[in-house]
Amino acid sequence: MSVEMIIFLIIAVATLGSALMVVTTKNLVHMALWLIVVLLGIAIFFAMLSAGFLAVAQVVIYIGAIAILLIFAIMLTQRTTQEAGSSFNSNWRWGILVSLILFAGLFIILVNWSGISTTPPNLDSRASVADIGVALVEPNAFLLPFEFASVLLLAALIGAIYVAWDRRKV
Amino acid sequence: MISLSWYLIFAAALFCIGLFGVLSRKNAIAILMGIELMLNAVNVNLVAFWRYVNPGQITGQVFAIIVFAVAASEVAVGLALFISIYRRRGTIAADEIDLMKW
Amino acid sequence: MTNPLLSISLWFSNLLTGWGLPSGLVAVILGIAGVLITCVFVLVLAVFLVWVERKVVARFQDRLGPNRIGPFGLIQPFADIIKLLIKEDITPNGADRVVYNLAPILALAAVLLIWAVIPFAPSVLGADVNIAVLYVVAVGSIGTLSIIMAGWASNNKYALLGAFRTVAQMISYEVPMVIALLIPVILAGSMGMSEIVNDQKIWFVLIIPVAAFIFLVTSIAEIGRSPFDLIEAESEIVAGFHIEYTGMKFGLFYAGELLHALTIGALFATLFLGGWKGPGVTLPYIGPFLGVFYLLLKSFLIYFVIMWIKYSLPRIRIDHMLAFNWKFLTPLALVLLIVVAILHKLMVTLEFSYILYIVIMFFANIVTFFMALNLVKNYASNTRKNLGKPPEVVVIQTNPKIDQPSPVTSNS
Amino acid sequence: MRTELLIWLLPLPPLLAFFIIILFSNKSKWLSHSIAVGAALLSFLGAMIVIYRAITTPHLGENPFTSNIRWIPTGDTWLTIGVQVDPLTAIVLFFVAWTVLMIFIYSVGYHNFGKPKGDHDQPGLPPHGSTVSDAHGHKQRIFSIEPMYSRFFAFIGLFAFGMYVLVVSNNLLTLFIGWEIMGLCSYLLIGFWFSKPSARNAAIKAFMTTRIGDVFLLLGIVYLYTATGTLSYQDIFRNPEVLHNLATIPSPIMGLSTAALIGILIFIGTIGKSAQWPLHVWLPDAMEGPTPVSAMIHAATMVSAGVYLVIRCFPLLSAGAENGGLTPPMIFMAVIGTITAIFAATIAITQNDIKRVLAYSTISQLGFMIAALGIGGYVAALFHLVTHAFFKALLFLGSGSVIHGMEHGVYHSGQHIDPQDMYNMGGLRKKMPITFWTFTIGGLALAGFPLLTAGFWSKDEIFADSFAHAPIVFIILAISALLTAIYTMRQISLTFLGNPRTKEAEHAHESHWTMTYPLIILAFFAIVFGWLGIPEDFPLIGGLVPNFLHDFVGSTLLEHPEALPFNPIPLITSLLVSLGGLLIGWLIYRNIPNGAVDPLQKPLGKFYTVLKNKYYFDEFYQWAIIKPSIWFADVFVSVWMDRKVIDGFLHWFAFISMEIGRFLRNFIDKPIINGFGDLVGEVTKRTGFIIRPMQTGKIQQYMIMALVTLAAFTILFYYLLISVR
Repeated sequence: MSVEMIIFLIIAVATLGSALMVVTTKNLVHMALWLIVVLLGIAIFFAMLSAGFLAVAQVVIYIGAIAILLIFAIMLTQRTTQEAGSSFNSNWRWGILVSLILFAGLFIILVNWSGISTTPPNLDSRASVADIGVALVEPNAFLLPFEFASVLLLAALIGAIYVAWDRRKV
Repeated sequence: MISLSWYLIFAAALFCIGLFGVLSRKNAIAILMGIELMLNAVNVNLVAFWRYVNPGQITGQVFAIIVFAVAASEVAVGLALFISIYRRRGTIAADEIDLMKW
Repeated sequence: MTNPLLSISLWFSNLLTGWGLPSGLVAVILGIAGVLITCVFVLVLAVFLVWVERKVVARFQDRLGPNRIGPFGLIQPFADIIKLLIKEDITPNGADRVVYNLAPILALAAVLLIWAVIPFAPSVLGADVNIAVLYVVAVGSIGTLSIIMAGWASNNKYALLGAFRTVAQMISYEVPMVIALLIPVILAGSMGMSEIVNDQKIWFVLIIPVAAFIFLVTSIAEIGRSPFDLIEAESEIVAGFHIEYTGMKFGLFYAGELLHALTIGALFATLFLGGWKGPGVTLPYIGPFLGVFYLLLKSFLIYFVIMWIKYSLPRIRIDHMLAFNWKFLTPLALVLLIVVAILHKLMVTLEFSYILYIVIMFFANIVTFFMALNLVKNYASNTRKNLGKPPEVVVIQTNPKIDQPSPVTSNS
Repeated sequence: MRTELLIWLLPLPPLLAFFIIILFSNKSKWLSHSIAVGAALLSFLGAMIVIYRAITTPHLGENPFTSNIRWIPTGDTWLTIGVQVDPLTAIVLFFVAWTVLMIFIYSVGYHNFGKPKGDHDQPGLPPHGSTVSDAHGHKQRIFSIEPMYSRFFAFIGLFAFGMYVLVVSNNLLTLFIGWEIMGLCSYLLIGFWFSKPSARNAAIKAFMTTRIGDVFLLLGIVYLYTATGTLSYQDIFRNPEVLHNLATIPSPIMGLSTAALIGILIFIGTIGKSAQWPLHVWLPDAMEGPTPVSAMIHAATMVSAGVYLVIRCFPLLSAGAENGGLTPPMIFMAVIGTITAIFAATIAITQNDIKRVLAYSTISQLGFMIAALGIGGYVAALFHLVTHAFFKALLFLGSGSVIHGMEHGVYHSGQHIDPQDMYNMGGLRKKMPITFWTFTIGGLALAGFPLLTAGFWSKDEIFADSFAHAPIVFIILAISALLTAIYTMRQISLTFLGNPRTKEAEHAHESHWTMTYPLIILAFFAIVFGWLGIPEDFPLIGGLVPNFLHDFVGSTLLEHPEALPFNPIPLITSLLVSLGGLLIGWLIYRNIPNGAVDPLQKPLGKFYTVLKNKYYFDEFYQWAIIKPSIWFADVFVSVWMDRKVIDGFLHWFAFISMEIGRFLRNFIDKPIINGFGDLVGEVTKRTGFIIRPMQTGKIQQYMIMALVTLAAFTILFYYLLISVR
């Protein structure tokens, strides 16, 4: 078990644990914070997969923006912080069953899958960030998805504002 | 060395946890967080495949970036919706938002 | 070995391997050691900063500042720290205990994380990551997170409101800061700090002054100091998000804030003032130390400027601040980014000489800045001109034959 | 203009006249009659030009003017129709053109053009005169114009078109078309005064009897077409091997060769058309029509069309005859011809009506021609056909002008007597001199007054041929010739000689010039035309004029008919017969007082009444054919067939379908189909009701349901795949 594996396991367990916490805690803010921990875990995973730019992007985008947005939303909609009853709806058992089945299915498939034990080929020079930049804007590579993403973001931006705009006191 | 399956299994686990969250949480924002978890699991998968299967091309990474964009816009719009529902209905418990029932 | 630090670390690692530890473990320990050293170095600086802060503020306010304890009051910071340590550590009831205690730690951690990237000397730096600039921005966002946690956890309406206002300010100022950071990246061609520093044959501040100005302004706002310091605007919301924090937790926040100011200075130095560049840096033995000295010198210079701005400018209202950001800074940054990018691309492909390149770039910056100023001046004069007049009411001329009384236009 | 094109154009003017009058100009009487007469004149001139060219071209027989066009595509070949002028057509065309023109002109006068409208004339009835008051106010009844004046000219125009088409055509099909058009026109013209019931019945009778003949003719034509594959004269009548194999191939009816059977069938057509013995009943009744019609149709053109057809088909009829022998159709023709001749002559003697006498004389003269052709007298038959056409048209038009005169008298006297009855006439020679002289010329020609009249020469030819080939025929024909002479003299003396028996006869008045000039022209031809056919070796005047007709017409046949050696006996008999008959006629009927009984009645006694009633043929047909067919139609067909069988079947059929319908409705439609429909409706409603609660509105439940099913399916497929592999 090399150092790397140990680190991997530690972080994996940490992230999964916090993911479980995300799903089970009653208090929403704690949920958000646990989510942030999961996101950090995943950023570390990206770093381990030597996708540096993605790791940092993950931090900036998820933790920097989305997590904070979530927290904002939680605070805005928390008139009755401690709602009565459990934080799970009536058919949570079905939820467990389905997710377990899904996980079991995926696990089986992954275990039987031939390409399971591929070792990571060595990575070439550090210029991956520039490649991403070039790939995003090169016409025959990913210009179109990039443009679509920008349009999508714009639409989401305007849509969110419009939907959440409080009509009463314009 | 860490093999690809580890990452995939981790991502699968994360995905299922997210799924459970989505399926069984009462609060809408909790559902949204569940979805975030699932999206991140997908991202991990993508980057893992990129790293292990085909590091030469950066399609995996670009795809992950696109998933970032989608996730971000999804959260933004979702939360906007929840806020406006909250303003009108006074609650964002998924069960109570069931106007579409027969 | 030209670099003493390297030789020390080599000696140390051989020592450890000698003890039979596996090489991986050795690398880890070395890493941790490196981290500890930088943190200690930076925290010491922080303490020194407290002293500097109080002396300079005094000088600005035409008074002496602490000079009782130790020569020129040097021991004063330690006195403060000891005071904070002794103070009772109160946790408000109903506060979210975990989040409450975690917030200050995160605040300080965010600031320390930035130092991992700042290059002290040609080869001496925390982690030569090729996406350092973006890393800085990411870490900035963690700072925001800590503030929210603090605000929320202290179960205090004022804290929560303060947290919201600071978060709003920090997030909105993050946008122009990122764009301003991109400009030196374009010039240097890479996001790695070391490339940026090496590329600065002429300090970037001379080539792209406006970018430097924008970065300075936004980072001051990011810290929450000087004109933008409504975080602990006593007159409005008592002490902002860290109302309920007492004792060392408050100390952490306070130290975090001071250190953040210095970090901004260091960043500014590395990005725009050529970092550790200075005469004699390449000398074999004393080179690295000279590098560190130059870096500190420049960062303290910027720190002085920040304090200078802090204690001379009055506070800005929250909506003016946001308006200033979204309506002036962000568009200016974007325009500048585009101009610089186009010019850079043009001049590089057409192989202009370096001097000509600098002159044109400088001149372009100045022109864009003054045009922006001009625009703002016109806008301001317009608003001032018809500030007094009531709004224009639109007249709807109904059918004259049906002789209803048509509404008379309100203005004369 | 090329002759062929001109021939094509001959029938056209009368047709155009017919359409123009019918469609446009039937309002103005003057315009319609001028169009009709003009059209007749045009055709007449065209015909004369064609005839002149035909006569002047040598060997017309071998290569007549012919022009064909392709009409009906029969598989890959075409049925061609066309026009042809050979010597036979030329001669027939000659007399047709003349008689048609004369009749057109005559009918202008006959229908009292220029006279005022009748007081109370309605269309469909002959005009009854109109009262006019002259300068000093006293009333006078004069002729009134025919109300349906322009209609008459339209019909005779169509009739002329039919005749020209028949004459000019070069194949049996267009001949048949012309034949049918004339049949139609005879029906229209006989029944011209359609309000008179007798005219209506006569028209129907004429049409039906000719129709019977036409059916057989059509059968013959069709049989000929199937046998030879073509209908044109050139291919059949002038091509020996076609005639030969027609003659040799036996026909379904044993004993007769194909040619013989076709010949007989075609001849039956002629019997119908030319009113030969069994089918002659329609011609006397056809006198109901106006006189120009009787003249045109029943003297000159229509009846002669039948004879022309038989003459045209003579090569077919005589196919297979061993030089001089008689083939079965020829024998059949001879027999029918002679019977008709003697039979009609006997009836003619007892008739009182001036037009009926002429009608029966036409029948007998046609009998002469058929008999002549029957015994092989090809040229004689044609010769008599042409001469008879002229003097019979003359006689009819003369009788028309006599009747016209008598009507004048009737208007004058005011009483109603029959203007057509000879016993009311008498002594008209002083009142109507032109009519008298022309009528007597015609009569003498009919009787065959020697040397002078055309009738003599043609009858002499027939006597010569019949004497040479079949003496028995010769004897009967002689007797009928004697009778002919007697009744013509009777007619002349009753109408013209002696003194007027009635007041109307005294006031008779000569007819208008439009009626008398045609009489004069026809009289001229009745005399002159005879001189064209004088046989060479006739004593004294034989060589003077070349026997043009014999040479010219003879050339149409393949083998030229040889000229008979002169034989005195037929000549003498013809002289005796004609002069004797005339003398007897004159002696008997010299001066018959008014109201006298026919002198022949007493000597003939009962036989006289038989002759008077036309051998009771009409009654016989009425009893034998018409009554049973009516009975058959009324009783059998309508009662049994129609009501019982067909209606029965239909009722039964309706009943059955009603039952089936009811069964289907009650046992299949209602229970099953409707039931099924309702079932489907019900099932969907119920399932809908069951499934509805599934839609809880809670989104997470939807997701779970979806994922559960997904999981189930994936597992299922996974194990299926495994089991399959």
